[in-house]
Amino acid sequence: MALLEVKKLKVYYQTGRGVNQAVDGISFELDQGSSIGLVGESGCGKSTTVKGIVRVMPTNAFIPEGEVYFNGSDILKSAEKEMRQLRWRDISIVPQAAMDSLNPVYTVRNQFLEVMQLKGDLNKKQALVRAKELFALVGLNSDLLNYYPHQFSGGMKQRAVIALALALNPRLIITDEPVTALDVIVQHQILNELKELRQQLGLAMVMITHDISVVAQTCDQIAVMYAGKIVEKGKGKQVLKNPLHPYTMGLKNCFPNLNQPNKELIAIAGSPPDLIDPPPGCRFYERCPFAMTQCQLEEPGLEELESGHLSACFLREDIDQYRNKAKEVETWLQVII
Amino acid sequence: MATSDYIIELHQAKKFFPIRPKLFRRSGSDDYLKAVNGVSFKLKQGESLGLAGESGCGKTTTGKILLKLCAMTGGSYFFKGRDITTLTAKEEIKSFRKQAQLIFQNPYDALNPRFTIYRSLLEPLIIHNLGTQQERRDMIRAVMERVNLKPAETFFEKYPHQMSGGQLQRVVLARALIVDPAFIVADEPVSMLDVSVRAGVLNLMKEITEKMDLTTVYISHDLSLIQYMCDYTAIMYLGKIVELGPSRELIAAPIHPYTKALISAVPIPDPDVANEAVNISNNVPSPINLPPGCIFQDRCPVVTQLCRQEEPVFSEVAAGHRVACHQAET
Amino acid sequence: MILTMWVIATILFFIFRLMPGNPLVAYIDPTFTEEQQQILLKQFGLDQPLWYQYFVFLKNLGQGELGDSFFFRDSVVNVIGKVLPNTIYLMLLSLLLAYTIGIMSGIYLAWKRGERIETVGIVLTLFTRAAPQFWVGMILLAVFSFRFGLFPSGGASAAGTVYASEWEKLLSPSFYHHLFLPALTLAIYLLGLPLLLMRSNMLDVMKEAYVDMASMRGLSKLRVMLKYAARNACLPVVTAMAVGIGYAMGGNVVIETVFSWPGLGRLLVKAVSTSDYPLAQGAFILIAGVMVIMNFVADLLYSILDPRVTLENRR
Amino acid sequence: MGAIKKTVAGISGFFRQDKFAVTGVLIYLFFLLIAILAPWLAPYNPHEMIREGSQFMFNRPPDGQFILGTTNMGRDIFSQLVYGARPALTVGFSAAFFVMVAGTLVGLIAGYYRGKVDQLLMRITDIAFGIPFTPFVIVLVGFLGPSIWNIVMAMALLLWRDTARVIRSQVLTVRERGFIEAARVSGASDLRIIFIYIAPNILPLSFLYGSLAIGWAILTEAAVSFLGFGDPQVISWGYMLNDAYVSQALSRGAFYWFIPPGICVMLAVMAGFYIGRGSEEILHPRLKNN
Repeated sequence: MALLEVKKLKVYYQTGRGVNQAVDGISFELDQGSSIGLVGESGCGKSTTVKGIVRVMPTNAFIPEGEVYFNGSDILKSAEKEMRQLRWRDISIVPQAAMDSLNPVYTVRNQFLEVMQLKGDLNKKQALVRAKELFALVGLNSDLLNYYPHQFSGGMKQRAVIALALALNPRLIITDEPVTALDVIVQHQILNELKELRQQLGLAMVMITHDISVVAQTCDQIAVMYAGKIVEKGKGKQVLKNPLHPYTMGLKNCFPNLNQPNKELIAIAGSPPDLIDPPPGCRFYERCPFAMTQCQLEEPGLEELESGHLSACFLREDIDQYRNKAKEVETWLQVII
Repeated sequence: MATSDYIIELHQAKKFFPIRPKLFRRSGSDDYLKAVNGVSFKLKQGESLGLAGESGCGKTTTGKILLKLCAMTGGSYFFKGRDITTLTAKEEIKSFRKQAQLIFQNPYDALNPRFTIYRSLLEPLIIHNLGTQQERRDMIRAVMERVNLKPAETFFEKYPHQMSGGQLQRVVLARALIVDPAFIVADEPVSMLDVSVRAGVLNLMKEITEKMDLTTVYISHDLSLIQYMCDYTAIMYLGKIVELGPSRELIAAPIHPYTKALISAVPIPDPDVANEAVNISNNVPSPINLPPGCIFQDRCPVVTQLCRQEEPVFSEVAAGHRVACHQAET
Repeated sequence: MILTMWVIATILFFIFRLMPGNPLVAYIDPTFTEEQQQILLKQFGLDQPLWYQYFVFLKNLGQGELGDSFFFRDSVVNVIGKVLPNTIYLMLLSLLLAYTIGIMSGIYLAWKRGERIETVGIVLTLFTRAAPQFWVGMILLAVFSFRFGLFPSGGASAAGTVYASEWEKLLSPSFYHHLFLPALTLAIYLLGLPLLLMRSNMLDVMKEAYVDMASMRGLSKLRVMLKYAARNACLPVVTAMAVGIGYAMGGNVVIETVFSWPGLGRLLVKAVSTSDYPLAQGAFILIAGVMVIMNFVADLLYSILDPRVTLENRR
Repeated sequence: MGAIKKTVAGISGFFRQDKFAVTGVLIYLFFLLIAILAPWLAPYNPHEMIREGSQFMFNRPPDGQFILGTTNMGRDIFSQLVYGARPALTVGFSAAFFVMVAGTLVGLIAGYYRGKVDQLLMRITDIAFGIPFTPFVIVLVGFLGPSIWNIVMAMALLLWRDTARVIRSQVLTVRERGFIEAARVSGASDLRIIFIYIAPNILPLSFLYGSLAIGWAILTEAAVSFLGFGDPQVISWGYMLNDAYVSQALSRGAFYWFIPPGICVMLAVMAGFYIGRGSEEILHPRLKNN
C-alpha cells in the first residue's frame, strides 16, 4: 500500500473574477521511503497541491473534489482536529520561504520546544535533548538554538527548518522549493544532506521545484505539472532522458547545461492559459508545436505508454521522432501565438 | 582626449559602505563593508563579460559602479577613454547616461506602473531630446519590433500590469536600446521570469547585442547562463575578482579553488551525471573585518602558510585568463 | 530630544510674548492708575527687552521655575502640581480600558475577517473615532447623570469634600464614582487606534510565512492566533500606546472641560481664556514635554521589543 | 454550488468596499448642497431671537413650527444646524488642502534627497509631533483672536506632520523601485524624477491623508468652538454645542438641541474616513488584484 495516494485532487481559488482552477484533478502516489518531484513553472499549481494535501489553505481556497489517502485513510474527510494531529507528526513541511517560516520574535529553541512539547508529548528536558540531536543531524552547532532566526544565515536557517521538520519523526516530508533562494554551494550541500537524511531515516519526500536540475539529482520519480494538471509522470531518468510530453521536451530545451556549452536554448512561445476560464481541450494546446485538431477539442488523459511512464498527450506512437524534432529551434518557431 | 581601444576600463574599483556605529559599541576605524574591493577589467567593443558569484560578493555593486549609479571609494573608471569619475558637467553626465544602459532583474518593477508602454519608451527620447513627434513614434515602433513585440501598436496603450513578465523584459530591453547605447549592464535579467520564457529573452538579448556590437556585462549567480551568454567570465568573491577568463576555458578548466567549488556545485539537468562533492566549508567570512592574506583562506582546501600572510596577485596564467591564487603561480 | 524641547519652548515663548491681548487685563483692576500698572509690569519683568525676557525664561525653565500665575497668585508649579495627579489618573484608567478592549477586539475582528461582524465592528469603531469627544461626554452626562442620576455631573469629588492626601483620595469610592464617566468618554475615543492598528497588523502578520507554518505544524488555531500572529502584531500597538499617552494628555483638554474635571487640560483652557500666560505656558510646556518624552520612549520600546530592529538598522 | 455562492459573495464584497468611498462623497455633496442652499433651507435667521408678538420663543421643544425646537435665547435650532454646514466645510477643505500640499511637498523632498535635507525636514517634523495639537490650536486662537481663519491656520501649522512623515516613508520605498533607477539611468533630472515619476505614485496616499485631514479639521474646529474660542460671528456646530452646554441643556434633557449638531460633525468626519479608505482603491487599481 502506498504511503500517500492523491486521487483526482482539485484545489480551486475563489477570486474577484471567478474561480481559478489552480489544481485540477491530479493523481500520484508515493511509497514509504521514496521520493517524487513535482516540477513546473510558477502558477502551475504545485504549491497549491501541497496546501491542499495538508489542508492549510488561504481562506479563498476550497477543494471541490478529490481524495488524499495517507496510510490508507482519506485525510480530506477527516476532521480538522484529526488533521492537526497528523500535521508534523506524520507529514511535515519545509516551506518555500524557509527564511520567513520561523517567528522572528522567539528564539529558535523556543519554537523547537513548542512543537516537541505540544505535539510530541516530550517534557522540556527530553525536548531539549532532541533539539540538540536534530541540530547535530543537520550539521548545526547546538549553541545556535539560543539565537533568534534573523541571526542565522540563509543556509543555516534552511538547515534549522529541515531539522524542525524532522522533529517528530514524520513519515513524509514535503519540501517546497527548498533551495531556491540559496547560493549554489549551500544549495548543493543542502540537497545532499536531504538525500542522506532521507535514506538514513527512511523518509518519503515530495519535492516541489521549478528547476529540473534539482529534481534530476534528488528524486526517484518526477511529475511534470502544467496549468494545474500533471502532464507527465515517471521515473526520473525516464522523464528527463526520454520525455513523452511536448511540454517536458520544451522545458528541457530551456535550461542551459554547464556541461554542454554548445547547447542552444529554445523558448516555448506564449504563456499558460488563464485558469479562471481554461480552454476545453489540452491546456498546452496553444503553445504546442505538435498540436492537432483533436487536442483543441478533447482533453488527453494521463496514460501509461511505457512501464511506469505516463503522459497526458495524444501523441502515443513514434515519440522518438517528435523528441528529435523538439530539439530543433525551427519546430518551436512554428508556434504562433 | 584620445579614444581608447577599450569601451570599459575599470581599475582597482572600490566601494566601501560605512557601518553605522552602534550606540553602545565602540567603533573601530575599520568599520566598513567592503562591497567592492579592487576590481579591474577591460572590455573592447562588442565583448561581453559575466560577473558571477554568491550573494554579497559585490557583483551588483560593481554593476552600479559601471553605470555611475554609485560613487566609487577608490580606483578609476574610463568609459571610451574618458574618466567617468570626474564627470561633473550636466551635459557630459547626460551623454554618458545615453550610452550606458541597464536591464533590470525585476521587469515587473522596472516600468512605471502609471505609464503606458508607449510613454515609458518615449521618456528617454524626451530626456535626451531625440527626434521629432513623428520620428519618435517611428523610433518606438521600430525598437518594439526589434524586440519582437509585434505588432507594436497593440502594445502602445497597455500598462505594465497588463503584460507578462517576458513581454515586460522585452520592453525594458527596448527602452535601453532606443537611445542607441554602446554599453549595457544586465543584472540577473531573467531570474524573475518563468523558465519557459527565459530562453526567449536570453536569445533575443544575445542576438541584439551581437548585431549591434554592444559591449555588455551580465550579472548572474547562474554560471550556466553566463557561459551561454558571455565571452568572458569573472568569478567574484568578497568584493574581488578571483578568476577571470574566456568563459568556456574557465568553466572547462577552472584554476582557482573557489571557481572549482562553484562549478562542481552547479546542478546539472541530467540524472546520469553524478553529483560531485564540493569540498569547501560554507562559512563565508564577514566582509567587514578581513584578516590579512588571501580572502579565501578560511574556506580553501589547499591553503598554505603563505596564503595566510600574503595576498595573491591577480596575474595572467594564459592569454586573457587571470587568477588570484598562490597555487596558480607556480 | 532636548533640542526638540528647546525649539518647542522657544516657539512657545515667542507665541506668548508676541500675542496681542494685554495679560494685565485679567489681573489689573481698571481703576488702577498708570503708576500702579507700571509697578505691576515691573513685578512680572514685562518692562525688560524681549531678548532679556527670553534668557530669563530659559534659565528659569532649566531650573523648573515657571513663574507665578497671574490668576491664582501662586507659583505655576504649585498650581499645576495640584491638578496634575487628576489628569494622570484619568489618562491611565482610560488608556488601560482602551488598550485592553482595543487589542482584544482588534484580534477578534482580524479573526472574523470577511464576516459581517467585521464590517459592523469597523463601522462602529469609525463612529467612535468620528464622534466629537465632548459630545459623547455631553450625551453620557445628560443620560447617566442628569436623567438617571447614576453619576455625578462633574468635578473630582463631592461638593465640600477635601481629601487630606492623595492616598485618601485614591482610596475613596466617591473619587472613582466621579472618575468613571470622564474615563469612559476618553476611553471610547482612544479605543479606535489600538483596535484598528491591531486588526490591520494582524492581517499583515497573518500573511507571513511563519504563521502559515505554525498551522502546518499542527498547532491549534487559538495558539497560532495568539502566540504567532498577535504577539508579533502587537509590537506597533505597544509603541502606539506610548505615543498615545502624549496625545491623551493633550486630548484631555476637551473632556476635562465637559466634566469639570480639575486637571491640567481644564487649567490650560482657563489660563488661555483669562490670558494667564505664565500658567498657560507652564501647562503647555508640560504637555509638550510628556509628548516628546513619550515619542522617544516609543522608539526605545520598539527596539527593545523587536529583536530584529538592531539588525535591520545595520543593513 | 458553493462556487457560485462564493462568486456572488466576492462580487458584492467588492462593491461593498467601493461603497465606502461613494458614501463619503455623497455625504460631502449633501453638506455642500446644504451649505449653498442654506438661506433657502433655513426657515429663520439663525441669529434671530424669535418672538411671537412680545413673547420670546425660549426653549421650545420641537414641533411643527420649530423642527428642532429653539435655544434658550429663542433661536431656531434647525436654521443654526443648516448654516453650520458652511464653516464646517470651509474649515475642513481649506485645512485639508494646505495639509495635503505642504505635507506632500515636505515628504517628497525629504524622501527623495535623503541625507542632510531629510534630517533637517524630519527634525522639524519631530518638533511638530512634539507639540500637542488641541492645546496648540487653543492657545494660538485664544491669543490671536477668535476667527475661523485663525483656527484654520493653527491647524495647518501642525497637521501637515502626519502626511509628511507617511509620504516620506512611501517615497523612500518608491525611490528604490526599478523604474526610478531606470529613470536615473536614462538621465532624467531630479525634478523630473520627483514630479513625473514619484509624485503620481504617492498621490493616492496624499489624497488619503488629505481626506482624513478634512475630518480632523472639522472635529478640531468643533472642539475649539465648544471650548469657547470659536468665532462668535459664525454659527458652527461646535458653537451650537457650546451654547447648549453652557445653557444647561444637559440638565434640562434638551436632547433635540445638542444631539443633531454632534451627528452632523460625526457624519462629516466619517465621510472623510470613508473617502480615505475608498480613494486608495479608486486611484490605485492594482491593489485590488492582491
